[in-house]
Amino acid sequence: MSAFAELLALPSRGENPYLQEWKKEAGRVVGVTCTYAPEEIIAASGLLPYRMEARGVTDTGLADVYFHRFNCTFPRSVLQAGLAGEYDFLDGFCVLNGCEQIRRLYEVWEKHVNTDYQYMITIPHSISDAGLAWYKEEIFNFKEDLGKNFGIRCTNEDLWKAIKVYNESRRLVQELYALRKDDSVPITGSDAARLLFSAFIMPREKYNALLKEALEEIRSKDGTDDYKARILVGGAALDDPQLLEIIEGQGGMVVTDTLCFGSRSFGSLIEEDGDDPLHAIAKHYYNRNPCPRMLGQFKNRLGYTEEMAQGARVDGVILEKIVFCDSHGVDTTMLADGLEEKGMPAMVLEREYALSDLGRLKTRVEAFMERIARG
Amino acid sequence: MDTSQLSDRKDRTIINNYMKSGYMGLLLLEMEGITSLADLGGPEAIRGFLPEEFQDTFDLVQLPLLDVILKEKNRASAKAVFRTAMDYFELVNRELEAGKPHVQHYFAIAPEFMWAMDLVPVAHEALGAISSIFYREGCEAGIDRTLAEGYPDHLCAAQTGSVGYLLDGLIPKPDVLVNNSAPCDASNMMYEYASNKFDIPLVMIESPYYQNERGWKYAITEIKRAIEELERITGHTLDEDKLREHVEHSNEAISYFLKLQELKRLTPMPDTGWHRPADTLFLIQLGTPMSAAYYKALYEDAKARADRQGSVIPEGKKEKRLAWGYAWMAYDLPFFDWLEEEHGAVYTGDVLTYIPPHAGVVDTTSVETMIEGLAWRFMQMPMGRQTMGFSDVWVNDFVTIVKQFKVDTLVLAGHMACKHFWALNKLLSDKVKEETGVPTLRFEVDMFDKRFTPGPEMRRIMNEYFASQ
Amino acid sequence: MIVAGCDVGSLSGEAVVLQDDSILAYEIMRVRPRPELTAEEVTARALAKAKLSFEDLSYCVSTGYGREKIPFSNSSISEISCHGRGAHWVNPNVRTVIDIGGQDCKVIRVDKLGYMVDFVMNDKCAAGTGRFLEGMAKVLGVELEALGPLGLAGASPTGITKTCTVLAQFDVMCLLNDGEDRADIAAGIGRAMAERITKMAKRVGVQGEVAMTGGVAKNAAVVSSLQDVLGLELYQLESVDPQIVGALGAALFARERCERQERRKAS
Amino acid sequence: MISLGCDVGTITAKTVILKDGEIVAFDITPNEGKLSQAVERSVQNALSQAGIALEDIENRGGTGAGERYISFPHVTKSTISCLSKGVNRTVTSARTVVDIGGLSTTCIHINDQGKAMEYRTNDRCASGTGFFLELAAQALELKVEDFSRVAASAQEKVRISAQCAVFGESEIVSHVNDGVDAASIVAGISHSIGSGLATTARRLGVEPEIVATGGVAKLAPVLKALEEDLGVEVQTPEWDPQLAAAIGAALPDTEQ
Repeated sequence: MSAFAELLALPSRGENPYLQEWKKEAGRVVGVTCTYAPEEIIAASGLLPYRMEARGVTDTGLADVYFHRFNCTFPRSVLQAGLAGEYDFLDGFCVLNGCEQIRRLYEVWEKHVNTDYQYMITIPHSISDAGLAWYKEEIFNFKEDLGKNFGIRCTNEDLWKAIKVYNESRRLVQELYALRKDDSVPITGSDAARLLFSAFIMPREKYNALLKEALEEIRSKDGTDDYKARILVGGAALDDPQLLEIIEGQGGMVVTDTLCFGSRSFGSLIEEDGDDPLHAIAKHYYNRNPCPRMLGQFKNRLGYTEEMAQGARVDGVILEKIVFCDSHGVDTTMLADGLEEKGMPAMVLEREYALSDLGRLKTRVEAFMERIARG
Repeated sequence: MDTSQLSDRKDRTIINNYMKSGYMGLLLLEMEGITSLADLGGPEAIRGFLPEEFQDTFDLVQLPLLDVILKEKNRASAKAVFRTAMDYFELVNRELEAGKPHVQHYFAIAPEFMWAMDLVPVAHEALGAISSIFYREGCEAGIDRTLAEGYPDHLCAAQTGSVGYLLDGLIPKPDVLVNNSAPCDASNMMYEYASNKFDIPLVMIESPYYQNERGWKYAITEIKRAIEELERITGHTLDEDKLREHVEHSNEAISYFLKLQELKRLTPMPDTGWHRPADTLFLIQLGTPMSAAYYKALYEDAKARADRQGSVIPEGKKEKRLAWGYAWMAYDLPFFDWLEEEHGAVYTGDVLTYIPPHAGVVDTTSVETMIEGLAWRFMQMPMGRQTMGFSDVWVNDFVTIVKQFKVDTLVLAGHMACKHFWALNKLLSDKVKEETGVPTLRFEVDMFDKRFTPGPEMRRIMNEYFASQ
Repeated sequence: MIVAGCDVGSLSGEAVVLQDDSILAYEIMRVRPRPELTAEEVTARALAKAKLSFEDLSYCVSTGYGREKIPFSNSSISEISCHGRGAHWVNPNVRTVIDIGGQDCKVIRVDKLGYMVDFVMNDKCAAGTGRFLEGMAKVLGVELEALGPLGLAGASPTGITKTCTVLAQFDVMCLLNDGEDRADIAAGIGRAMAERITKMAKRVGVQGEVAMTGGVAKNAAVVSSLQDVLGLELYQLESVDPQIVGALGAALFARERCERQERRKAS
Repeated sequence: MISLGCDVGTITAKTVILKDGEIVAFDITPNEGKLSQAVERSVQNALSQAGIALEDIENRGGTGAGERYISFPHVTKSTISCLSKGVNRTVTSARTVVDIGGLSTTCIHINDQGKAMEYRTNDRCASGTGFFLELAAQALELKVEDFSRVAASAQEKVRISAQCAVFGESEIVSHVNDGVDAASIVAGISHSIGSGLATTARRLGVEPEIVATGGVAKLAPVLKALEEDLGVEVQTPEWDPQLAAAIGAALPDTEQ
């Protein structure tokens, strides 16, 4: 099977061969909930960071005992996977206060899933020197605590090495995005999303090697310009490529995104030299193109969306949000208004973490396509 | 009240309403020997008795609320509530008319330092929420206005109401917004929206995430940072003597608040239940003389009742002690009086009117000590305190309330918008069950929007509960 | 050139047969268990009315809930575009279209040519849709059609507090039993609908003339309270049954696409 | 001693007549038109079955969302107490009662005396309630009673994901349109309701024995889904589970 095909089809959690291999070699795994988690520190400590996702989880019955129907279905689905034992492979669980609902996984998880080791990293909601100092102290404490708990030592050299590895995949993914800028697009948005998804659930060196190969294969493909409109997708964490398939099934071509586990995770690099790798890491995550949970940053988010939209010459923007997500619930509407003001068609699309009621989703997307790509 | 003081500016509409409602309430309370609207021949007659300029106010106000405040047992607390509404918003209006920079801030931020900078701080949420307490239609117009802009219905009405008023120009547009990063995304995002929509600078005071030394230090730096930013934006500077003056007001207020809290341990319950939502909302006036007066009046009313072994429920009824674990309903204060009258069920406490004794008194020796004290108190303010960190703080507050106030039933009327609560509600009730054996009754409400769980529905739920006991 | 538009919704199916710029015939029927059956039958009936058969159709566009399952349609278009296009054909000054279907409630903004430029659609729950009215009519023991006139007679609309389509039905049962005037209840139902729709309408921004389409547009109580709450006159589609506007829009798209095909052939 | 209990629910009115604690007559009448008339009909049916006049019954209890439409003198009782007592009467070992009513789902912890200790209800949304079943049945052109039979032949079960009962209905319609066989759909519906019920029970905590009541408890596939999900046996009373509250209402010692 080609590297491309392998990355597209890489199963998550228990079924994941790289995870199985890692565990077989007595490797230990630490789950992370959010893109503000400094994966480099976990990797530099010889542990495998695994992004908490709930692909394929459709029923949340076990989780709904603790999380109410007024809670977002993303944490509910992750909790469901945990309660169903699908995260028993974790040796550690690092929660961030990315949003309050994910953050609240900490307590329920501790009591009812109990992974051996849990840690909470907090990051301020606004950007300031004091905030950066706080976040840096947080990740320093995390590094120390990881060391204490897993009996490992993580040196600056280890950190610089990990930074280089993670920067490598950032560069490769940036190439992938560059390939989608031309009229003739060699890879669909849903496949691109699958490639990126795999980055967070396997050892990064191995991922980089596979992605390099995959890029070659993608370059060798002759792309297609047989689509009605070029689309940017933004909004809440999107793990289910089916939503992108619906868009592309209606004649859209998703050529870029502003998603946290998409372009925002790979758009900017960490400084690779200096005397303080932790500072470099802290600065990178804290100042990166912000999630709506960062206040006073709307203009940057709008600017970033416009920049990505222009860069990929899109005809329309679809901002998807999960029901009961307050951050994206407000931000998507603000962004849509901001984009429309500047003449960029934008639609807010509400969905559950596990897509349901596809007919209604399709009608919305189809109508939006009819709007931006007449005839 | 001299109505000529009322500003005729449209953006004072809500503030004027509150002043007038406060005054109108006092007028009614000063009428001798009436204990209900019926005593004066019913609403229409009473409307007639009122000076003309208050008749439109009368039409806004919930009539059942007026019947409740006229009851003998509620008069003293009612006077406190309505006088405060009048005096506080009169103060705010006066300061605004004087042209001082206006700050709208998240309600559980110690506002003393803003007064000490000669700014006019008002809790943004209160501007909507108080409508929900007083008026038949609550702050629903504001809520609907915000939703019509395309914002989700699962946001918190504490903000959507006020933001709607802002959109309609019914409250003054602030020169600065000051927000506390706790408690929640819903409130944070509405500050982000208002700040962008109206191009108002947003100053953040980050909540620390841990109730410890490190957290405290961080809170101190954050308040200092907020002061610097406010100085930069408004050109006003912090005056030590003014700060001391305002901190002394809030010290007095908090000490009465805590003394009142102690009285709530007593059986029979000496404090009436109907005013509790106001007790939380009126924390917004910390630092003003009104807040001290308010909690003093409540304390003295409860103390007097306690001294004579008095009770707030009818003769012969057995006292059932309820704790409102998460929240009260602002839109139906008469509901809490109904519980006392109908079921002998008294209001012991809830996390929103609970302040741990160690929130305590701020040392006024120097600016430094005052800011340290305010930072500590800021960390102990309701809602922020429970949501900023790990759930143990919240859980322990629940258990403390249930134990200290000898609670029979913990009622979790969960606020629809509070994702924190809904993620923790089972952990909370399980822990309380485990530590105290006290059962939980849980249902869904919107604290500020009666349309979500209307009054009759709440009464049905409580009737059903008590009937099953 | 003869074309047809076929709209299969969750409650009813409609077909419109169009010749050049005039409606030859149309038909409305309650849905059959399968959309293709509904489409087949309703279109056949409409054609029969016009003394035509499927062979006479140069092009057919299907729309609505079952649009992709219609074997005889040449292509499908979302009901959102179709309602906009159809309403605009009836009155070219229309810029805003409010369409209330069985489970959907949409507010659509169209440009001066009738193409949809923006829209909102109800999420999460079915409050304020055709189903809501259906259930209520059932409880009130009147035909859906009779609900409107009944509501108009209501002097003081009853407050319907529960938003849930289903839960509200029991409340209405109780109101009935408590001797509440049926007209007032019907008026209250109209009011409740109007308030939900208004929130959505404000979101897309009401512009130009506003037309209401779909079966609910026939409910006079909803229309009148909607005019109250929105504070404007709704354009009444007298010349065309509001329920066929979706199918009409589809027929107009059919004409457009057919013409384009022929132009392609020609060149 | 003869006693009568009447439970006026959101979809049906139920009447039970007990003689020395044994059911001698019962009736279930759907609410159509005026509630008070449905109640009237139900009570009359039960009385004529038992061949007894209302005047001759000293103990009369009423309960349910529509209790106030019982016209004759009676004692008003809480639905929670009635369900608890009604179940305790026949299954004394019952500690958890799960009930699906027309528009609500309820879970109650009861003690050996049949006293309700604590309970949870979901009564703000009709998803997973009896009413949803009615809508589903309509969409499938079946009767709710047929569900057990139909589901028996199911090869698979489709996913019913919609939160809202009405969207649930449209989801079902689209499955029908996609040519999915009724059996798999009914199995899917039963599963979603059964596991929803299990979640409600877990919120309170599951203490055996567990007894299911309400119309839905008549549906074997729903009970099966519930049992599979909870991993414990779920009992049903030997009498019609829909009568639980009415029986409780008829029992003189039920809390008022």
